[in-house]
Amino acid sequence: MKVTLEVKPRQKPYLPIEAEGIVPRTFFEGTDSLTVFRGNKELPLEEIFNVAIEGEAESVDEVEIIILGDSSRIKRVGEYMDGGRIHITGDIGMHCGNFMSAGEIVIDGNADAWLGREMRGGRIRCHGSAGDYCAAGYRGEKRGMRGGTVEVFGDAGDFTAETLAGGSVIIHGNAGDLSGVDMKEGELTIMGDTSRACANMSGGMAYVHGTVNDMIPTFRKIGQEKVNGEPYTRFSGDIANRGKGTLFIRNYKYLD
Amino acid sequence: MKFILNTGRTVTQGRHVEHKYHQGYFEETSSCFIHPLDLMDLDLEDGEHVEVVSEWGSVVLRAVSCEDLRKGMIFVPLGPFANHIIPPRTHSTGMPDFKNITVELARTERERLTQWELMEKIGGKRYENQ
Amino acid sequence: MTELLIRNACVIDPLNDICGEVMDIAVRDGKIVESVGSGAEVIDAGGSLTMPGGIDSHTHICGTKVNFGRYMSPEDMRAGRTARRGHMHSTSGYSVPTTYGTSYRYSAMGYTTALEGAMAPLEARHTHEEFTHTPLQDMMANTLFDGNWPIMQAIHDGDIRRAAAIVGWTLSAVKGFAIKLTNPGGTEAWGWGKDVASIRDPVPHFEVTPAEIIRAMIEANEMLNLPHSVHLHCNCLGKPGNHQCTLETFDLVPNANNKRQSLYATHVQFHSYGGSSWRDICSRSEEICRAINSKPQIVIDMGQVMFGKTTTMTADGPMEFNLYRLYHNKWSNHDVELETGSGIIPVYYSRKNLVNSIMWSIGLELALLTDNPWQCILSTDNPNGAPFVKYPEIMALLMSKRYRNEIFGTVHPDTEHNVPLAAIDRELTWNDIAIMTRGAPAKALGIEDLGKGHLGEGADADIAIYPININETDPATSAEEVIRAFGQTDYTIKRGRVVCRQGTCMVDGKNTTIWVDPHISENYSMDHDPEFAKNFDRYYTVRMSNYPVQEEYIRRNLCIETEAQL
Amino acid sequence: MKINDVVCPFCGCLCDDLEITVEHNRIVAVDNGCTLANAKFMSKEQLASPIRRTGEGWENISYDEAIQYTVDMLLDADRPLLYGWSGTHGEAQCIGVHVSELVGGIIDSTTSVCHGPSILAIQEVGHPGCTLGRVKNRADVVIYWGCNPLEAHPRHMSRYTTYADGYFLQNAFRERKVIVVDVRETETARVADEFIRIKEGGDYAVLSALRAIVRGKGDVVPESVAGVSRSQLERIVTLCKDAKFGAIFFGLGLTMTRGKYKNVRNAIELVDELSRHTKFTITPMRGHWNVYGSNEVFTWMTGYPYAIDFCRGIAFYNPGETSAIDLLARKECDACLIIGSDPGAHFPRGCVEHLAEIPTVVIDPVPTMTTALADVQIPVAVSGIDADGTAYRMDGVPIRVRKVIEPTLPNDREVLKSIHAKMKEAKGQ
Repeated sequence: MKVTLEVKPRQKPYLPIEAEGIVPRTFFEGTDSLTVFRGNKELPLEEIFNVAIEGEAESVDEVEIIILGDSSRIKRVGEYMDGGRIHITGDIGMHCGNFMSAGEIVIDGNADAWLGREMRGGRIRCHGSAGDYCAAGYRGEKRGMRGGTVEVFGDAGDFTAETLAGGSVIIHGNAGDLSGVDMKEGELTIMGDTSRACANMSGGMAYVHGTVNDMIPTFRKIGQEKVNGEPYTRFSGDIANRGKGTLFIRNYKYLD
Repeated sequence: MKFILNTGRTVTQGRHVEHKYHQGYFEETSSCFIHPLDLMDLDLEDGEHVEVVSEWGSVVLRAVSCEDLRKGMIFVPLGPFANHIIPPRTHSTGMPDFKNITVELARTERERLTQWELMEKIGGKRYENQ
Repeated sequence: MTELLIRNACVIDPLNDICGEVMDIAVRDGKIVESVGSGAEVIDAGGSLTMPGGIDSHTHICGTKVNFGRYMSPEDMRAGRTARRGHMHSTSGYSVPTTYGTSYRYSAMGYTTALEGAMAPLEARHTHEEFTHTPLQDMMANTLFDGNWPIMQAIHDGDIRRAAAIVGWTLSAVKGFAIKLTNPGGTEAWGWGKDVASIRDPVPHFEVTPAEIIRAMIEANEMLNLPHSVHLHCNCLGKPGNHQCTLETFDLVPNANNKRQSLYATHVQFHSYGGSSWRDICSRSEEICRAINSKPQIVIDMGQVMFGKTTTMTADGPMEFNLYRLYHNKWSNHDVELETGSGIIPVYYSRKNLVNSIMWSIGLELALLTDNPWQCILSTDNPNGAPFVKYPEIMALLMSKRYRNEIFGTVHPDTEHNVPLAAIDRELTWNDIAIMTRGAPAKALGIEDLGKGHLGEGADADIAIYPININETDPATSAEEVIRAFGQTDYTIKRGRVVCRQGTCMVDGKNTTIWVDPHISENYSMDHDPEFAKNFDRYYTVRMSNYPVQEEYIRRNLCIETEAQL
Repeated sequence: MKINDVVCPFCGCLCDDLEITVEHNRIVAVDNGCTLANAKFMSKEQLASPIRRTGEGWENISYDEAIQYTVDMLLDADRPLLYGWSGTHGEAQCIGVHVSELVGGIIDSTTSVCHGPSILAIQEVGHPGCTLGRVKNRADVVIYWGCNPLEAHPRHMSRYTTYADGYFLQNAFRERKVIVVDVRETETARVADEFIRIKEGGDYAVLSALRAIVRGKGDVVPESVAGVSRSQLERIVTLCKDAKFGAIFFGLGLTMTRGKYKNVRNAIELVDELSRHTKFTITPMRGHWNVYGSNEVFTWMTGYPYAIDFCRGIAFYNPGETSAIDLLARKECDACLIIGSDPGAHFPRGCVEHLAEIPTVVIDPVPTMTTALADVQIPVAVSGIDADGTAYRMDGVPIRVRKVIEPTLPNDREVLKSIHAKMKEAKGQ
């Protein structure tokens, strides 16, 4: 089954649309009355999107949703997704793939903040850049993302993989400040630069293939090790937090 | 020249917070406190005007010599002047960067706008029936 | 004049010795009356179980500490969210719901009166503000005196009358209901990061012992003629081996009042541990209950623990810090100058954990081994042992040995070696449950004469009608039925109005705050005591004139005026 | 007439020992207050009537018209923002929550540009705190971190810390060590026993280093951290560990700089660590007199302290998304009611530009910078001067602010009540 949702122009284009109903299961199970919210107004899906559904599906995994047009202010797409595929051809709004447990989301453009928040499984690939709190947790929760993979081909914002507790996060570009902050388990890989990586981490593993600026001063230097033949410094910490995380860093600078 | 901008409360700003159309409020919130050595480097006298430029815009302020500051840092009291150039970005925390912002400073002959002129520049309308 | 007639109610009203009689209840202008006219609104109870409105005599639902529990727990708020509908405001939260959430959920369970377990006098205004927004229950506030400087000073000087006078002044100033002691002396020691180790361990600097504080407050309580007794959270909460401290404390209690107990010991489950460490902790409920059974001057509440997520909050600051070091989750602490402390941490009670399983068992044992149900009130010390929404499950556990065994089979396998629960066959009756949730709390709090906790003529028409027929349901074999019925009334009636119907609240509601105002002679009035006033303005950060809670905070209130022997 | 023990409605200290002299229903003198209190009590510049912006300027309108405008504006909006609240009393804040819930809007207080980050931190790790009297009577070490009380909370040091004698410190100034941590050498820094000057943006690193040293792992810490030598950090840790009672007060120097709430979290975790050795507490220096009240009220009514989104009926909370700055900067709201605050002066230009574009109503006694951006302003009595109500001090102590003169204008709760009533009527309830 192929579901094509084309975003229509809106009178107030900046007002976000909350569309947690846009997940493959909704269309697999069939719906006549799917609604989305523009602020406090509940609207039929068709008021925001041109909707086209082709073909049938035997399982949720056979459903593909394609989002066309300006979806940069459409929030919560793919929330609780448990199978199938969502392909976003442009940018996507906040909270894409919240709590996702299976399936795949592909974003051709940029993703706004909280991409893959508290994700449990499945895979998100963002070909543009991701906003703050990519693959992170929620306010007050000790554990954030617990499984699955988030891969960002551009840059990621601040607090990337905050409270990461499982799964893997790969940022091909640079990550913002405090990436991997308070992480507990799981694996974070940053191909570019970041700052203050893995502050207060208690466990897990992180690789920074570029430079960490303003390196947190409370990581213990274990020594030089080769990663893919290149020299890296291995750290353990965060000592301030009785942490036992491991950090491999190509280059780093302290704020001294 | 590059500087680090911090904003914050001052007692004078606080005293005028209920009197925003007063000259005192204007004078305090359009002040740019700066280390005397930096003033010299900028070829400025105490009380002359500087243009402060951030990634978000620029504003003309009055330079005030102040030795509390480290060289390379300026301080502007909380108010519409500082906010004219503070980026509205919050890093998704809800709180903008009111402190620790990189700016460029240069001497200028231009006059300061008033706080009302700043508001009118963005579509506001001053209230004058005082 | 509004009239209501409830027909065919199967009434259990222990204070009036009514047990399962099918009868009509007449209500006029919010009170139970002999009969009403033919124009009265009629509710046909159809033989359903009908009881006085439930009374929770120890719960934490309003005030600084509770609100801090909410404030620090957005994750808790993600559960229990409902939208505004009809007369109901939106709600959030599971273990520390919003005030409306608390009020609606209690009301749905037939509860119409609640006592907030701990109010710091300095922050009393906050508690009263939240009372205003807990519209469907009448409220009272236990007022904390565990670390009160002028009182400790007076006790140290041997002047119990002065201590009583200060209590009286404070209760009346902050619109409090009763004397609460939380880890007496320990909260002051916590001001230096310390605790007291036993009831004989002197409080730093003040040189009084917890035992002296407890005895003096019991005496002061009677001097003031307060409706309720001293309400005590014993020292050494949650420590293995603390049953010794609890028994020693019980031994301090004289039989000082012929109308009610002299001491109300709260959440005794947390104070009934044997052993010397977390490795060998065990239940000492039998010894504790033996003491209770021989001391009619003591009433307790269970402090039952139920498995799952909750938030612990107490004025016992040092205890919460120890708990934090155990759990390593978040920890809040709030010391209140000259008065008391408090701490909050979220916890998860797991049935896979031996200690938690033992705690679960002890609470039930206390209720089952206390011979006289009037001496043991049902509680979880909400939300410390569990959120109050678990009460129906507790009732089922107490009423059905079969259900108890079923759950016992799911707890940590070593539990049975450490607790006597498996050997206890007692199953509580409908009447026992009514006593533990209505009659006993009303009597213990001393509010039965105000018309609370019973359905006699002149009583407040606070009534709960549960969708269950007790003649057709055997609770020993129908735990599910019991849980369902006690979980949601058909009708909850408050002051003669239906406030909640099958879980939906029908009115905005306006509650009453019950407080005490002991009349004290001029000689003992703190308002005219220069020493008291001087020290007040010197050591508090709020002026004495700004301390009392103003009339505005208790718009609808019921003041119990007492004549103090002072 | 002299009125004693008056409560000051300016900053989070809520000093309650002011003496106000009133003659002919005007305040003529303020004693015991700081310069900020004087300015507030002596202010005489309230608007006399509601005003509405016209093409050319402003016109006076009636309260009924102004309230009707507000009701229509809120009901027409898809995503209205109700912002401010710190400058009004708790009873008005309660009605504000009801209004937000009824209209399906977002309610946020000035917390989001004050100690919002502190709340986010507390939500992660909790908050070991106390009332200010606990500090006054006991603290022998006081640390001011990223705050400047002499300018922002002028009587804080004399009422609660440095100069305040307490039960266990009969000569506070001598017996108490005061440490100031800041990027500027402020007035406050100059009266401290020890001043730690850190590089901008270095707070987090310094806090981490202190935690490691407290844990006895100082060996990992580099010689210099954000401009502070390891030896100075070690000296501070020794001072703290030797304290009988230590109290940290922190300000916007932690919440507004990079890292935001994670700085505060780190400070709290430092206190947790120190609590294993001695008694330590930490307290945010809250700015607005009743900003903490807005958090308290919102929390018991909605479950969350600020930035609460009711658009979907249930309460949703996510500062960074549902907070006023983000909503305005991203143009995610389409109407705004502002009460008890002045975002026109205190928000970045990128936010107030949107305020100028959408319908905006201000409820405030005096003309402010926000007035210039509003369509309608409704003047009200000043809480603490001609209106009474509940406020929460920076440490959570609730105090009732007084009415010292008779009002000539309605107060906040009365105006909000009318708005709420009219709105219910319009919704057929």
